[in-house]
Amino acid sequence: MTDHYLVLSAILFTIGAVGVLIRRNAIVVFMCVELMLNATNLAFVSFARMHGSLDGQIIAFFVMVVAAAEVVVGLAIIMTIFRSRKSSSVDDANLLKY
Amino acid sequence: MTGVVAAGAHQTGESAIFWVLAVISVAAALGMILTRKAVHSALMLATVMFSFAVLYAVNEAPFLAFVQVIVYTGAVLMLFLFVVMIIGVSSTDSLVETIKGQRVAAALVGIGFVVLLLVGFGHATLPKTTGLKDANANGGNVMGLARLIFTKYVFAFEVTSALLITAALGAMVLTHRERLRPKPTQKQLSKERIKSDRVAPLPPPGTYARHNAVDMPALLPDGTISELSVSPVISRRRTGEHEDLHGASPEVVARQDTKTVKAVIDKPVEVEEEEQ
Amino acid sequence: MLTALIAIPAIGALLVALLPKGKDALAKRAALVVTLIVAVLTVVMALRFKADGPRFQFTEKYWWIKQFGVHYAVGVDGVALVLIVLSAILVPLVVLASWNDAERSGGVDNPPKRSVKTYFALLLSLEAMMIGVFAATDIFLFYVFFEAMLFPVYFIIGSYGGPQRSYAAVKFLLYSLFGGLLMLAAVIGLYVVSANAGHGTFLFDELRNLHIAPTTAKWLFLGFFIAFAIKAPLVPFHTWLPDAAGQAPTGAAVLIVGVLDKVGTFGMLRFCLELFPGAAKWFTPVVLTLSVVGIVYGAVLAIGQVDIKRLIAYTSISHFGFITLGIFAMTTQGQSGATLYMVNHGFSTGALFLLAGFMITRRGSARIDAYGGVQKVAPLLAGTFLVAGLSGLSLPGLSSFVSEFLVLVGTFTRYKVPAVIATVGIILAAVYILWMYQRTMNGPTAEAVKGMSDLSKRELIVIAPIIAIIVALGFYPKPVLDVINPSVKQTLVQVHQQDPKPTIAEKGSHQ
Amino acid sequence: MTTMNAALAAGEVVQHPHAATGVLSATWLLIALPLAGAAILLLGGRRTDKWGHLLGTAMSLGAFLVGALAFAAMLGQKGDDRTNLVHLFQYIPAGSLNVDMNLWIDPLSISFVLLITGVGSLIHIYSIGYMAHDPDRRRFFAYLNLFVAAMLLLVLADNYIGLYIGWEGVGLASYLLIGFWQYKPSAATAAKKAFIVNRVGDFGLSVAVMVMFATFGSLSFQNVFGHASEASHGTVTAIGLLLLLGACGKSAQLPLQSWLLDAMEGPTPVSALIHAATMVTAGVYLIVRSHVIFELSPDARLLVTIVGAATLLAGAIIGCAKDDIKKALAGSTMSQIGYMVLAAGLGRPGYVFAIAHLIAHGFFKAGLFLGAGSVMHAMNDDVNMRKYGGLRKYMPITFATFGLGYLAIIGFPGLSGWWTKDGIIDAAFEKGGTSGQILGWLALLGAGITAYYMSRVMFMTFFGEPRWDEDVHPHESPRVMTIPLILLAIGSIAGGAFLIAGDRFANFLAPVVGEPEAGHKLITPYTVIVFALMVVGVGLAYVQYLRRPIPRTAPAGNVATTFARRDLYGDALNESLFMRPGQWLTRLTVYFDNRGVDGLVNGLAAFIGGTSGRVRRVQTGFVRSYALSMFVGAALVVAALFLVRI
Repeated sequence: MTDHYLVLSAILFTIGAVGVLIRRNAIVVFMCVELMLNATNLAFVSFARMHGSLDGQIIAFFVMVVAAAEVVVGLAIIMTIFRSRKSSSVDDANLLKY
Repeated sequence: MTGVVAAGAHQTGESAIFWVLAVISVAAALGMILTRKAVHSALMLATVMFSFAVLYAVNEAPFLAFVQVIVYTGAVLMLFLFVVMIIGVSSTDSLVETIKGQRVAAALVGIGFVVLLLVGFGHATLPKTTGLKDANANGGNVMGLARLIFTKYVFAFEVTSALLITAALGAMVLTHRERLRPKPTQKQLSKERIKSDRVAPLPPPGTYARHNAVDMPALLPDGTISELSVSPVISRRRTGEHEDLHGASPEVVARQDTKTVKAVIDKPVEVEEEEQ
Repeated sequence: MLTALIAIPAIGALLVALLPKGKDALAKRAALVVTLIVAVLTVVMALRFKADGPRFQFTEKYWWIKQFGVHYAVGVDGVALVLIVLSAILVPLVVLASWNDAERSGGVDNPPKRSVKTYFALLLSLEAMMIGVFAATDIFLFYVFFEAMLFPVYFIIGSYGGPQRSYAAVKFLLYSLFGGLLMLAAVIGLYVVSANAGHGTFLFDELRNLHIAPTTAKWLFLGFFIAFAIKAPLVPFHTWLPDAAGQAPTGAAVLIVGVLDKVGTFGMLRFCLELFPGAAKWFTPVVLTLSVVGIVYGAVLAIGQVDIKRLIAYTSISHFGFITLGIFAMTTQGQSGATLYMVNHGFSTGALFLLAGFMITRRGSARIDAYGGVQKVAPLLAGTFLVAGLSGLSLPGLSSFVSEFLVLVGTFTRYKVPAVIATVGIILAAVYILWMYQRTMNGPTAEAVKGMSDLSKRELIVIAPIIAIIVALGFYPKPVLDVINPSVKQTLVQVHQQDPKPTIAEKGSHQ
Repeated sequence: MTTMNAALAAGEVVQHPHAATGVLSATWLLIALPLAGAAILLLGGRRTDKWGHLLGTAMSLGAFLVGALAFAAMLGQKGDDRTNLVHLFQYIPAGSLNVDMNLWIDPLSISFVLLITGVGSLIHIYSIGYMAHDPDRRRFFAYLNLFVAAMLLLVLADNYIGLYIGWEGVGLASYLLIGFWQYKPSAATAAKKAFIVNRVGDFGLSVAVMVMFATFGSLSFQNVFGHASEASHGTVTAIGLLLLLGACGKSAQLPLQSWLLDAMEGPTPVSALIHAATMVTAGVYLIVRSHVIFELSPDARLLVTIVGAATLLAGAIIGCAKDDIKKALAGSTMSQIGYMVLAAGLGRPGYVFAIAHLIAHGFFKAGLFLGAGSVMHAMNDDVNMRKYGGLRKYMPITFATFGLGYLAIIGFPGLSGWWTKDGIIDAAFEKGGTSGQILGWLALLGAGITAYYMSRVMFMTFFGEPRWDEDVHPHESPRVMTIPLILLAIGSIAGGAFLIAGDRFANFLAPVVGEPEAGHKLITPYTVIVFALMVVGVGLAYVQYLRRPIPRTAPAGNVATTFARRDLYGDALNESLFMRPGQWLTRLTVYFDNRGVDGLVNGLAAFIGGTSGRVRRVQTGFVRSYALSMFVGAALVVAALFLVRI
């Protein structure tokens, strides 16, 4: 049964990744990143159950904390960029190039 | 809580929950990346997260299930929604892809990746699920986790707290705007007002317009819009909904408005002369 | 002792760099004092060196990276000793000579403000590395110094050089890094070979006795040799030198050509020959050809130059041809001569660069046709320039002659034709030096140089010791040769070569 | 067989030196004194301006004194013991090569020492007056002292390296002195040319030294000459030819003659000392010193005689056409040295005459040059003889001494030139065979031409009507200049007789070049012919330059005159054969280096730069494309993991 969770996790992870690639709104991109993190968390949790050890859950817990921190900083950055560039599209922030 | 844990024991019950939630979460995830509006995406993400919370519970992780609901759905998603509101709740992505071949490539790589992972799972020899009964035995799941966090992972835990504080500080620093001039006093403001061309209060949004939504600019006497009447944040959104709003600075906008009004005021005089 | 010699300038460099802004005069004085201390210590060391003692003296050995068998190991033999002495003597003079160069660098019209103390700090760090590279007896340590040396030079050229400084600096750096990369590969290869033989090490003394398969040895030799050939520089890897020397500030040009390039020839003598005797012999025809080509080619190019500094740089290419010729002739005379040549060339070309620099500072142009009749207005400048130039064309009685003669004689005993072609170089040397001298110093005094002042006291103090050394070594090279000879003998033993016997003696032995 | 005999013959004269004692061991002072003088004057700078010339002269005279004492000491030794060695210090120790700085004092070198210091001192004294008004007189004396020191080292060295040092040292002094008035471009060019042409000769000497070391394992005269007979014939010939090349450069022999005429740009005392009396004869010294080598190689010797004969004619022809008094004398110098080289190439009988002629020539040619300097002094430094004339009344002492030198050089019976030159001509005929005949007749012809061109100089300068420029007021030179002239004139009269009569010089030189053959006749049929030719030459000059008025500007001559005036097209040849192609080659090489070698390097750099310029377009700045590549990368890593696992 547990491997089903892994498959679900893989699918959601990939959906998240594809979302990062195709969406231009920075906020949505962030949401996709969150989705990917959640997908891995699911995998961790099911592995924890599979191995009968709580370490997986601990990791998932830490991932959540780090994700929260990341979201805070990331959204702040989005805000700053929006303030100066009046846009939340990741394609508009493309000055760092050749 | 015991009920949820017990649900793990019943294979059929669990698989039922799984299949329902799996379908929901995959659909929501797809919806999230496919809807044009950020708000909708956020709602879809909330769906996924709720489903995950349930799945955690099913996976003998009740603590995580609650954390998921509280932290993710409660805090993180709310944060997202706040930002979405600031940036424009109704803003939508354009469907035209600017980078050539990005979507196709993304889709292909995505499918390939999934296939790879699935093939990998298929070939992997996974151990038989042992369940967490033993691990949760001594005081339950929360106690088990706490024991680990405050012993084995205490260093990581401390570092994480440092990370959180830093992140909070970082967010403040990033969003903070330095006040370069002292805050104008009431007196100064009124003097400014008298000196400017517009002594009267700013037109509220929606004046003479069909709606009175905040993002609906007021109309000037000649029928053109007054950008001044809309919050600069709104007028700056590049969403394409308001073609008239250019996001110019308040000073420019004010000058433009004044010009228009003056032109209108001057015009009737000519008309009167004609009538005479 | 050696560690102190490396550490003192390094610490000095740090101190000078850490001085507060605006203390330029102090920075200069501090640099001078440090270099003088090093010079005195070096001379003391040279006097305590026993020519008939063990090959490496003043040795020190500590573990550095034990896992890879890397030691901090230093020590000098005769060859390294004379080169260290050369560096230690040249650096204080260079410091004194470039007393006002840092402020002036970057062209006459619009001098950019450059940090004075950084310049002197870079010079000091360069000195530390130069002494280190000659003293290192661990190949890895040698490599580290060899590469690290590039950076002070890069910054000196790039920040304080002439109008084309960044081009010259980048070219210098890229050329050298390319060579260094090949050498790194060879160094690692050497380690692997030694590790396969049972004991991975970078120590020169242990690697000397290593048996390396001929094919491997050839590849490793090439790795080292190309790095050194770029450094030296040998035709056709020479094109960085005219640019670098032409654009570098005078003091740096002296050190680049006078000392830095000697690392190349020193490396060939110490590492290429002794670590890979068989491969060295196998490659000898190629190296000799390149050397002879370099001698003639460099000389012809020098004749055709219109820029004084470039001209001197090309003469050096010609001279480096002589040095490599001597090294690969594999005779006592050739190698002793080549080593002595390294020292002499350092002094005579150094003097030429310094004097050319003094002249260019006055006139603001490095073009030969911007001068004329300088002798009339600045006889001391002209006179010392002539002495340095004559040493450059190997006039007997001046130092270069002894070395050039030894190289030629040593080469001739084994390789007749290259030696004879190389001798043509002495005619060309006369042409390029004297023609340049005629165009700059002789003839009616050009309008632009009418007000040129003669050498100042500071400049005189810089140039007088070098001229004295040039003359002294020209008439009495024995002390230096006595130090060099035992080391060279060891080298020849290592490559299993013996001097050819005189033909009449040979005939006698047949009968 | 010939080689064997020659080797045996050579074996007889190998010198075995012994350590010098007494005065002879102090001969290092010979070199040290003038060297110290040069050093003091050069380093002392302007402070020594006041007494610099006196110091220089004193040092030269001091060296002469030491030389004379050494000579006296040597006369006190037995004939075979006259080869002394003074060990100074070890110069170059390198493996089997060990060069010592030793002085080799034997009759040959002491003869040179006396000539150099004697004539040198006279010229120092003369220069005090001649250079009185030059602001750089001190420097001039410094260079002269440097020259004397280098020249003494050249003749005193006991090995080829020491000789080479002196050899180049005199070249340096010559360079400095020719270019003494360096602000004249012509002088600077002439100085450079002299040095470079000499370097071509030095090339020969250098290679000769290398061959010697490779062959004998040593460079000292003792070892080289002692083992010369053991070397193969080809080696010895090679050494001989290379030494000849060196000699040609220094002694302005064909084909390296072109620098000497230009060298006249230097001050006249320089022309007298360096380019007439001493330095240019170093080539003759080299050949005579290395006679052991040349005796082993008839081929080399033959070439020496050919070079000598060709040069003596070429120099004489050039001398006929020059209106510049110094260049005419320079042509004459070439020609006379040609005689010496010819004599040196003739072998045993010739050596003595070569050196004797060299010494005699040193006196009379120095006298002639100094006389010419005196005349120039009077004529406001004009060198054009066409603007001279009738000077004998105004400058009686100069006229008398110049006249004696003139008579000596044309071989007037009884004067020194007659003794020595006729000896050379005799020796040429005595060589026998066709070559001897040809050489003899060429030498005879040369003697006739010598009489002609020297008479021309004499007549144009001292006889006839004055053709002076307007502001010229000729006057006799001061005593400090005339006394050296008189002393040199005495040498020109008596030198030859003193040396040759009674085989005095031949006996003196015997330890070096071998015993003279008995029965050398003073008067031979050839002597008569020489005298007749001399009379013809003088007569011809008389008819052309005394009977007819001399135009002040040179008339356009016929082809032959132009040929001679243009130095037999020697410069033109050099220019078209070496200079122009050299310039082209230089330009081509510079172009090749800039565009070819450096172009390759820069091209590589440009290629890399261009490629990265194109590759960098990948960096679009769109985060999403970077994310895509990351994703692809991740997928690839996963795939790779699977590939490894499965």
